Amino acid sequence: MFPFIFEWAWDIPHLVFMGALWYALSIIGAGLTYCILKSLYDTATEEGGESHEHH
Amino acid sequence: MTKQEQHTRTKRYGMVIDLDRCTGCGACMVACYAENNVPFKKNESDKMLSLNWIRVFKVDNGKPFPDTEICYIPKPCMQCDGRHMEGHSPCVSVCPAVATDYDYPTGIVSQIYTRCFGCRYCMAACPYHARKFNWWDPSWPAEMEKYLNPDVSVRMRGVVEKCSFCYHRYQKARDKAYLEGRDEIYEHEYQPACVEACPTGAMTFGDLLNPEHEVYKLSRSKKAFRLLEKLHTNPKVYYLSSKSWVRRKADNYLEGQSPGQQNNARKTETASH
Amino acid sequence: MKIDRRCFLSLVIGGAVGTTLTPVPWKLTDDIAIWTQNWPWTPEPEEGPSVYKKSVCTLCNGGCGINVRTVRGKAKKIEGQADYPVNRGSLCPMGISATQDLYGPARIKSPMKRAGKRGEGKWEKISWEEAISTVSKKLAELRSREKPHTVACISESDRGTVAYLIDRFLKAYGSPNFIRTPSFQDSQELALYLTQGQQGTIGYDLENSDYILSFGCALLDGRGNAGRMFSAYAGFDKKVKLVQIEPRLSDTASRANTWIPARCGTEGALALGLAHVIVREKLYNKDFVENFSFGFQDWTDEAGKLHKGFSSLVKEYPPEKVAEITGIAGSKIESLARGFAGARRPVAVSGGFGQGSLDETLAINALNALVGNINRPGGIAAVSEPDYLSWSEMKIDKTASNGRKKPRADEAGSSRFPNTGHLLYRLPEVINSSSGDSPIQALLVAGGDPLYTMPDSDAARKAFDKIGFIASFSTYMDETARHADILLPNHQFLERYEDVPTPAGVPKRIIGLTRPVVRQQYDTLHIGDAFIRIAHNLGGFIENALPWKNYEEFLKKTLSNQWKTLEKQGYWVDPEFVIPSWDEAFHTPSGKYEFYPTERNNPSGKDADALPGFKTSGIPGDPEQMPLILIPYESIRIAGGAVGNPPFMTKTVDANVIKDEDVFVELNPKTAKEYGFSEGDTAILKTPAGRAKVRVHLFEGIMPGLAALPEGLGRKAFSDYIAGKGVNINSLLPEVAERGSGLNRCRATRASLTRA
Amino acid sequence: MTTPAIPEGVKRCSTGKFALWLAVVGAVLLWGVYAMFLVWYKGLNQTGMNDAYGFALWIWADLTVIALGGGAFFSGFLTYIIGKKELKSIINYAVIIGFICYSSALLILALDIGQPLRGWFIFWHANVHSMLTEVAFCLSVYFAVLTIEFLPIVLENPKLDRIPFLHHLSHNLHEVMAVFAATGVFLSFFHQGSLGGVAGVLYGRPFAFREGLLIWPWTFFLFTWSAAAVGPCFTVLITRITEKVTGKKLVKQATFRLLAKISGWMLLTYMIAKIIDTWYWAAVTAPAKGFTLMDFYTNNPVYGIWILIAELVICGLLPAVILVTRKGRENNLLLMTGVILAVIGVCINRWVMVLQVMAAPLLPFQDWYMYMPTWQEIATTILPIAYGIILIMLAYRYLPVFPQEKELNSGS
Amino acid sequence: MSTQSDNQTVSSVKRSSGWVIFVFFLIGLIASLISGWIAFPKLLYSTRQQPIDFSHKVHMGVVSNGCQSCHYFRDDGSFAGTPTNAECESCHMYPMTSDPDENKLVEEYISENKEVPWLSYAEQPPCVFFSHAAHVKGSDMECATCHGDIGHSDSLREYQENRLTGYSRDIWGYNMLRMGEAKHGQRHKMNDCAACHLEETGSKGDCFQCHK
Repeated sequence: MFPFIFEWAWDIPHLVFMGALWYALSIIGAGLTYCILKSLYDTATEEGGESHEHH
Repeated sequence: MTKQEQHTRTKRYGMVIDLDRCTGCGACMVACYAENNVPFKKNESDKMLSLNWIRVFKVDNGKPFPDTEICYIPKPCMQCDGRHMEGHSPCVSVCPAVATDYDYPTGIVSQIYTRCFGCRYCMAACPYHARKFNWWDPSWPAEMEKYLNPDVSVRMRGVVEKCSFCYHRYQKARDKAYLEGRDEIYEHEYQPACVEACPTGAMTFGDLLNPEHEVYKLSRSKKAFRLLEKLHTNPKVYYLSSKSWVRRKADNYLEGQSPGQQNNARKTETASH
Repeated sequence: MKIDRRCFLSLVIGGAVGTTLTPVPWKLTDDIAIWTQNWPWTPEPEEGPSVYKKSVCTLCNGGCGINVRTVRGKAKKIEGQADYPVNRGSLCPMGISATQDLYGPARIKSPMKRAGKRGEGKWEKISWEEAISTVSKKLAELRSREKPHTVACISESDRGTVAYLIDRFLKAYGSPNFIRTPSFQDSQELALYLTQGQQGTIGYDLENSDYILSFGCALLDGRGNAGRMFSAYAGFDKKVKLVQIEPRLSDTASRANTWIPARCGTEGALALGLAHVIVREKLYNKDFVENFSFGFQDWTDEAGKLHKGFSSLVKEYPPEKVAEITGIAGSKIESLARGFAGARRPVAVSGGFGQGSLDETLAINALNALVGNINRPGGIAAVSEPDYLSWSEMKIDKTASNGRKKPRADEAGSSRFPNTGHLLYRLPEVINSSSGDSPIQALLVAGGDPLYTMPDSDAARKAFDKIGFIASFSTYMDETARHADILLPNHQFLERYEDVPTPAGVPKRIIGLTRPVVRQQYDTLHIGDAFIRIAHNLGGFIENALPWKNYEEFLKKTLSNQWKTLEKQGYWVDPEFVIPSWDEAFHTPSGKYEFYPTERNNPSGKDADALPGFKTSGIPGDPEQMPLILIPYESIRIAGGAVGNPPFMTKTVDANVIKDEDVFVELNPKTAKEYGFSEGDTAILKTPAGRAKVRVHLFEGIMPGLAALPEGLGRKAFSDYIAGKGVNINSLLPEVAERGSGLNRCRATRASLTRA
Repeated sequence: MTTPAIPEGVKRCSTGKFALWLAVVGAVLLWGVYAMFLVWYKGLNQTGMNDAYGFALWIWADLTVIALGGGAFFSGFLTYIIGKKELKSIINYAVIIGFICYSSALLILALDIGQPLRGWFIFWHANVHSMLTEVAFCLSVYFAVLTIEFLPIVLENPKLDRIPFLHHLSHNLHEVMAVFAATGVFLSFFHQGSLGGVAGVLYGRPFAFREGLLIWPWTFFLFTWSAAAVGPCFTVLITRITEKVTGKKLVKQATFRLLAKISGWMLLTYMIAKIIDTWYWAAVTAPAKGFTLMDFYTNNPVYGIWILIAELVICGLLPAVILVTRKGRENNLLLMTGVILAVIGVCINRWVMVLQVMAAPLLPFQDWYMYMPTWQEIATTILPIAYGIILIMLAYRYLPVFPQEKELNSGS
Repeated sequence: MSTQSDNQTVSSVKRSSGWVIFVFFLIGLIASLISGWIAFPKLLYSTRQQPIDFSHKVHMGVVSNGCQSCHYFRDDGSFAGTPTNAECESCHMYPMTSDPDENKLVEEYISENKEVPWLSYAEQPPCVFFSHAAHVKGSDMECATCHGDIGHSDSLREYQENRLTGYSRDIWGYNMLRMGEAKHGQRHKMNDCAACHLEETGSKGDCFQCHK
């Protein structure tokens, strides 16, 4: 799974397979991070303690 | 490091079993149990729940009395070389955690019990049912743990195990060779327990690529065949039989096909490699 | 500052984030996985230097040389000893599994006395002093009542130092009842004595023969000496022909060049049919028959009475008639006879259906005589014991000498069976039919497992129940030990010294040395030491007869000439053993090989009863009620003798032999169809001796009309790994004594199979 | 009083009735959980599996729930990528069903391995050549995606929605949902396929083995195709059952018909491919290994040729024809027949690709291997159903799953 | 069931400020870091002393054949490992000095015929076949390469055992994250073997090379 693990090899199958995996993971990770940070920001910029209204 | 390189000269350890000589006594099985710490249960009659690295099958020619003939077929792990003779055996490529691997220096399919997490995909892949699962915790009654062989690790519940051609004997033989400053081990130094125990000398073991080894000649004999040749698993266990019905029991043939043709086809294929 | 739920939540989140940044989760995940790789309840064998030790296996009478790998004093693996002159490296699965017997649950770990009813399985641990003195007191008491002859001792062998020691003990004590357990040796020894005038065993030189005609002898299925037979088989080249005569396609039959499925119990007739052809076509060895044999032609005795000779006898067995009896075509009989007589070194082997009757053995032996292959390479030879057991005669008291003169309890050597040495078969009947006190008051079981191996085991158990005192010296908790009053466990063979004389069937004179390869595991005592200590307790002449400190001293003194060789290579081959030429070989009244055994016990006085004629098969049971014939079959994967299957062996047994607790009876599909059975059906098998629940297995290789069960199952003792599986075939087989010899005539019985 | 847990404007049954049903289904769940712990504690000897049946009921259940859960990815694909707006009304439920299916699949996988504490080896020591590795990676990552897709629905619960951070999170997740959905579709295509690959690459098992494209056997593509075809059918089926049970209209008929139409065409094209594949396998692949087609369907008590006919014709072509024809879709009974047959069809397909593969003998001297699951296996296979029902009950009660519910049931 | 009352509840309660929350977060973070990095390793490993304090240095001065005088190869090529009484006895049948550890050896072990329960720092798990012959004889490696310079030590260091796995800490290494260069003699996990093999032979090796 990682290059420092015994089974790892710098070959085509590993690059293709793990490449796709890490690509997917990074999209998900980036998406999630964005959402969380954005939500934190949104929460902070709102008036504290005020209840929220529906959009 | 030159020594090291010489040692890794590729071998293809294989076995030749002369079915005309096998009397079905089961000494190979028992020797294997004793050598490889194979556990047992009170009820071993369900052979699909019974750990056996080598199992002797009894087959008959299907003819009525008194024309009946029987033949015993001992079946260890076939140590398949794979479809294109490159180690792509049915089980190795499917293992998700590299717990089983093709050992290039010897051609033996390894099984690492401590790596295996018991998904059993390799068992589904093996057409020979050579792979066995530890459904139970192994246990030895009374003080039988005393006879366990320290050269072979005891398998825990929940992992797959199989015949290793007594690889630990190869490891030990190499140790001796190192000590004596030899690069190669002798043919007699590395023999699996079953081959050694066979009381009628029906089993032979050695390097299939080494013309000085007996298996080299025997595996190329006209009487030689392998189990399920047509699946192109390329086993390293060869059988000898002078009877065509035995050969017919060893593979699947469509209507009108004869075992001989198949054998010849395989010969030319192997030769081209 | 207000602290609320959210602060706590924050603390937890901080802790969680922090924890992921420490080694805790990662290291623990890995360590837990490593823990599964190394579960404390999964044993880890101790490493150490491998030390190989030579010994001899005594699990059966085969006497194979073994090489035991030990690591730090523990026996790990048993392999055949490559240079051992009997088995030459080959070993049967039983021998390989002996480590399981050594450390297994069947071991009796200390002397014990019965705490409940007989056979109940309740025991109380006692000291060796108490065990020895209990036995001594019982024996002393019987002697004081002038009844030493009511003591009997059962042993698996009558040769070697242990048997000699026990026999010597009984002599000094005053009992004539040293009884060897029955085996195929009985009829062979008797036949050897009657035809050649020699005490000893018949050695078959199978290794050098080129035509082996086996009359149902399960050579490759474990009869006699499996290790030796396998090594002989391994040495056969293409020119060697093996012909197997038996109604079921056994492993031996399947490996034979020719399988002759003669009807069960007609092997003797077939032998006579073959002799007929050989005589008719004058294919016999004229030199031997004319110059070194007696009774081939008709002859006149001193009283002038004309007797029929062997050649006249076989005239009555023309191929057509034999074909009718045996079911083998006449032409086949003729070609078989020509093949046998035409071979360079042919040998005919007896031993079918367990013991084989004397008639049958004599008929088969006659074939060897006809082709003159006696005392020739590839033939048969008489093998007597070496004379190392030559301790000086001892003094015995009057009680002892009176006791010795009493007839044996098993009637062996009596006027009814004057030539037979041991007749354990007879013992149950003698005891059960006696009114009043049992003729046996104390029984010492020094080997064998008679309650399991004797035919009609119900009768045997009934007889044993009448015996007041039973002591077992068994290493394992076997059926007889379970029924004993006191247990004096012997060491397992991997823990003890013992000499192993030439195994039956081997045409050499060999002594092998069993020796301790591991130290004694439990509180056991060598059986030889037990007898020496009992003798010392009894005192007087008995003590003097066994003057040794212990068994080891006795053994070393006995084998003083051979000891060095034995210690070094594990065996000793008698260099002086020469197979004598024909003019010196025979010690019969005629000084020749006797086709007409003049010494044979023949109450009727008729020639027909002296000559080995074929008597219609005496298979017990009413054919109307019991249309099938049940035969036992030997399987190399199931030990049928005194020592039960170790777990390893049972593990090798196929699913169509044992399934869960049930044994399968083999039936020909035709027979099964006739009675409406299909594969796996459960059925009740009935014989004149008993009944049992079995399952049906269809096998094309068995003669229609037969049913076959494996030997070695249906044990009630030993370990959970064999006990309770299947049926004891012996309990289904009635005993049928052969007239004149008392031997069991046929190990087969009529049987019926009905739906469960 | 606190914020109501039940979404605004919809009616739900009384708490008592809800609790009663929860208890009933919960009892079944507990039975499954007990069996699960037995299996983990005592090991796989609690199952009916053996050395011939390395894969059995569980793997079938796994493959099946994943195929049925395919509705989530395929609906997501249609909604977010193709842009079928009509499906927005059912996508929430499709995601929940998918979430249930995938979480169940992961649970069953955790049960099915002999050494659960080493389960992570499949990721850590991955063998990239193994189809199972591909399954494990895609399955778990896709499950993460499903969780992310499920999360905003959960956050829309009125109580949770009151918390500002969660409210924003839900909103922001909605904003980027198309990205997640696209990733999910990508992953799902692969792991549905790799599940097919699991059987198809077994070149020692002529019953399962298929030739293919590059490293992927044809079963790889067939599995993806069939999951895409039948997944929406399962979504339709479960939604219709939910409607029956709740006695409410939840989704517009037009949405069902649209899904059915798409499913129908997918199924029809899948069946054509599957029949060609079967024919090629029977005529070329199997004979090369010494087998005739009928070798796989004779001499055993269960697997007759009926199973092939059932899979291909009765539960394959027939529902496909029903669903592609307008009349078939518009007749409620026919529509449901088609949907149910299609679901059964994919169950049969997964069954034969797991169980029959194990059963068929290879060496001429061997017999068919038969297998009977133990109650522990059955209980743990039923467990996900109970768990799914509970999750659906909770979701339906507390989350705004069906955006059209208010509108459709305003009359009552 | 009114949203109104709920609103009141929420707004009427004074909430702790963001800073307070952050402080709690930090407390959690720091506490877990400390316990994870400092307390955890102490808890995970138990520490034991060798039964007898052995001086390799003293013995190296006496023996003729270096390490292999006591840690020798058997004739079959296997490595004898830790010496047993059989080796010690040849000199220490009776005490040669007044050293208390030597006296302990003689009195408690040799005369009692009891093996010394030495704790083996580099003991590999039962699934591992380690060939000393391949390394020492085949590749002429120094003992110190893997075992460190133990041959010149005057005293035996303490032995740490992982409570969960039962292995010596030398297998995993003393650095919890196994970061950086392996210190000779204190890291024996598979990856450490592989790293050296890759460097020396160009291959990490096949599974069966070292597993049994």
